[in-house]
Amino acid sequence: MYSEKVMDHFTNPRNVGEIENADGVGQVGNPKCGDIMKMYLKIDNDMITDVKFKTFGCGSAIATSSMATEMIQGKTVKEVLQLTNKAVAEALDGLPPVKMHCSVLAEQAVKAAIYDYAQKNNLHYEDLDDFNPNDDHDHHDDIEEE
Amino acid sequence: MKENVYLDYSGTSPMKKEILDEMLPYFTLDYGNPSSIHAFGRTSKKAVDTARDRLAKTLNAGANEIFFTGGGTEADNWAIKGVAYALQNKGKHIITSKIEHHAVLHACEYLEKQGFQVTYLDVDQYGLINLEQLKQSITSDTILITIMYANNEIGTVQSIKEIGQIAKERGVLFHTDGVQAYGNIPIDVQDLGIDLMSISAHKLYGPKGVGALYIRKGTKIDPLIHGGAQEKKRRAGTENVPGIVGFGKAALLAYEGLEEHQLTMIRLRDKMINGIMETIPYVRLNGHPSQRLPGNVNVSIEFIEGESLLLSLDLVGIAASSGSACTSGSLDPSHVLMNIGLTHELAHGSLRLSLGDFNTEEEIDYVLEKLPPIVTRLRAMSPLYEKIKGGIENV
Amino acid sequence: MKENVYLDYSGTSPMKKEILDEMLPYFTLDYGNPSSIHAFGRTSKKAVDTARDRLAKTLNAGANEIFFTGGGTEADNWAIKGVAYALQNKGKHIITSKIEHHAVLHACEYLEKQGFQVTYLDVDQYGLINLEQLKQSITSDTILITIMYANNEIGTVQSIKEIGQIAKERGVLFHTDGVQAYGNIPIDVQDLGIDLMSISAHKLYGPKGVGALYIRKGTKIDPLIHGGAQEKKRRAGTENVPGIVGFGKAALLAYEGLEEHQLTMIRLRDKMINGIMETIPYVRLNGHPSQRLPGNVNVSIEFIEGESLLLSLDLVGIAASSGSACTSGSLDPSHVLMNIGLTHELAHGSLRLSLGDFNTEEEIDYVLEKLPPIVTRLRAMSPLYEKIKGGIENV
Ligand SMILES: Cc1ncc(COP(=O)(O)O)c(C=O)c1O
Ligand SMILES: Cc1ncc(COP(=O)(O)O)c(C=O)c1O
Ligand code: FES
Ligand code: FES
Repeated sequence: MYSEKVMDHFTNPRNVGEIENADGVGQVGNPKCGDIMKMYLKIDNDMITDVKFKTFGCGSAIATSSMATEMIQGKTVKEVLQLTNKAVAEALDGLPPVKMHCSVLAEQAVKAAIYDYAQKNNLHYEDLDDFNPNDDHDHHDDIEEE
Repeated sequence: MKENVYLDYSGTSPMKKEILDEMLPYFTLDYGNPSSIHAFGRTSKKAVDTARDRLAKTLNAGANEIFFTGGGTEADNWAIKGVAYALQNKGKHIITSKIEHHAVLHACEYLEKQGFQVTYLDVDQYGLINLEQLKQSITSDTILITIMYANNEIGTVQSIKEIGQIAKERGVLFHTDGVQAYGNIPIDVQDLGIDLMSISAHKLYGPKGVGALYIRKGTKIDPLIHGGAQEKKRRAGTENVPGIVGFGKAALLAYEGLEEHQLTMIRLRDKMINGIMETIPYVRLNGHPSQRLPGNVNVSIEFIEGESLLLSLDLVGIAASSGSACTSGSLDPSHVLMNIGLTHELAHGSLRLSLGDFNTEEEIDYVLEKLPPIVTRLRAMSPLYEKIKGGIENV
Repeated sequence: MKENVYLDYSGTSPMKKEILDEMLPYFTLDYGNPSSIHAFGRTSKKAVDTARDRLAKTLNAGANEIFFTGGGTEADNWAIKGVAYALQNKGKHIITSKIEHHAVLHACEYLEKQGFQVTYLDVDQYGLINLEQLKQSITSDTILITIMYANNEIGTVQSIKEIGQIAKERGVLFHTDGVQAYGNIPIDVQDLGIDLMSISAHKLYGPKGVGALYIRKGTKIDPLIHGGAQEKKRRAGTENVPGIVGFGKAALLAYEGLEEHQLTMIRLRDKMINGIMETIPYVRLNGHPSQRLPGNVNVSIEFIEGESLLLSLDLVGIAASSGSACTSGSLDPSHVLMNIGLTHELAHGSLRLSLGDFNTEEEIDYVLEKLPPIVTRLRAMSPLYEKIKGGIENV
């Protein structure tokens, strides 16, 4: 069902935990399956210097959170905002079609954490103009039929 | 080394060797079509008849009241749609419960689209229907009550005899989905007032793809599958002879050994339940404490999610199941768990360990050793647990 | 000593050992439910997927267009009722032929009771439908054409490609009952324009109780059996994993060896037909002389009755079949034989010898040795023969 990479990130998730006095914290819930992901960011000079997550969700949700934290570590906020759920899924050698929506959680959690950071520091990122952390992140298109 | 502890007997069971052995000749040697009049055909016909007799005996039914199908799902569909269409001129109302298997629920929903009315009875926190609500739901238009015997997820066993009595008093047919009950509980269709009952071989160490519908003599029912004259023209299609032979043997073994089976299951089940309750905090038992299937354990482990739990158990060789949305393909958590009043999160964190004849004390011990650290690890990752404990405990 | 010459392959076939061997592990070792996410479940799922791929390849179809069922009869019922209910708002007219298998005919008759209209096309003396009549029967209300690929009694193979073309031109779905054709004829659903096709494993040395429906991508069809999410939510019920595995292997073997199979069948078949024609007077061949199944022999032996003939053959170890009423459970002789224009008496005297991969030249010789004296003996008893011959010949 899951690729070896998914199972690896599920059994040995990277960056689990929380950051005290994080610069940005984002929590999103998946309205489709009721799962929850929380992302903590330490941001220095517009750069992600530390990241931790907590996830209540399936194997795919845990693996995508873990992979997402690895992918954003050391990147600039602008770069991180380009991260898509598809890129995370690809980095995991793919997800079963019914599990693509789980990867949306990871993308949204990262964005929510940066949104929080921007709010606290009065910053503006164009890539977040359409982002509402309280949206139900319902990405119908991400579930491939058949 | 990876253990292999199978705890998903309610999902399906391994076949017992004696059962397979009884089937084997019918694949390559006695392969005739029971409808053929030559010797090959007669041998097959006899084998099917023997199986039919065996099933009938276990239910206190007549052999002419047993009809073989391609599984429990087909039997459920047949019972419900077959009675609905046969009696549509008498009435178009059906009563069922909210915690039925999807085979029943989706058949009912389909009938709603075709102009039938369906009442879905509530259940209490244990999964039991309310007999008063049942009585009040019956109208002059009601043609069928279909309430499952024992629930596949939480193991709750309904008060079947009382339901049978109500149905009889009001002149309404009573079908029960007995797929989980059959082989685990003594069932007397006369005593219980059951008019139709679905059963399936692969839940009692028989083969997959074979089921049966008990139909009380004189019951009006349309076929679901039309065609040849098999099964007294009620269910067409070349008989799955080896499968039916296996089902017959499975029925025989299950009811010969029923008492011992029940005692062993209850002992192992209670050991598992008590062990989990004692070693893991924030756990609740789902289903009825006593009116439940002998081999059913269903617990909600708070703050963690079922699929992660199953994957983790799988990695240490334990095969289990869950009512979490994440395992279901559908994205909604189990309708059974939601209808007994669990929150989304509790339904997500449910774990079903269903026991069977090959399980041992040692296997229960193994689970009780492996489960707690897995729960601790997953809770450490959970943002929900964090809130409760106010921090991460070291793992 | 009694020989065992099985000549009822169209009724059902013995399983080949390689096929059974491939199934065996899935009974007692790899017994998981394909819907389960643990290792047992994944192993089963993979096995089912492999079988699906194998079937798809033989038909030039996509794996996502193959749906497993509990047999050919279920597949026929599903195709016809499923399309009828899904498209009932578009139209309520179905076209079929008078010589379909009962699985198709009785499904159609049932739909007539539910308010659908069905046209039953005539066939000519060989069992072929008239393509002009088909065209003229299509109205704006027509939603489905269901014409069998090859007839199970007389072996006649319809002009499927032409039917597919007509259906396509007129925007009507085309289902074909391919139960007898599959495994005996090359079938390319793309080339032939088939939208739905029923097949069954036990006709090609696979297990009984497993079939499949090919459904062209995008085709609207309601489920016949509702319930769990199996088969992409189109056909519910725990998959018959060993059966499906066996079907996959059977498909693979049949199409790997198709050319040789056909050549051998045709050689044996023609030897049988010619042998009978040469040694027994008053015999006619039923079905099309060339457009027929490679293994099908169907003759009417005048002045005798099928059941007596079958019983006599059975006593010398030959297993055959007949379209006689006396063998059918109903009291009417074969609707197929009546519809190609046979008299009651000729239909009664029909003998089907259907050949398969285990038959040998010697077995054909054995039949050709045993059949004539049996026919002579039965004719000697027949008042019909008496009239013709003006007396009884000594046997
Ligand atoms: C209560 C109940 N009903 C019906 C079914 C369906 O039976 P089958 O798997 O034979 O289709 C099952 C098992 O899957 C079940 O547990
Ligand atoms: C042409 C035809 N259609 C349908 C069927 C039914 O298939 P099954 O026996 O798998 O139900 C048969 C064989 O019995 C057949 O010959
Ligand atoms: S997060 Fe629930 S299905 Fe993946
Ligand atoms: S004479 Fe007996 S059934 Fe035909």
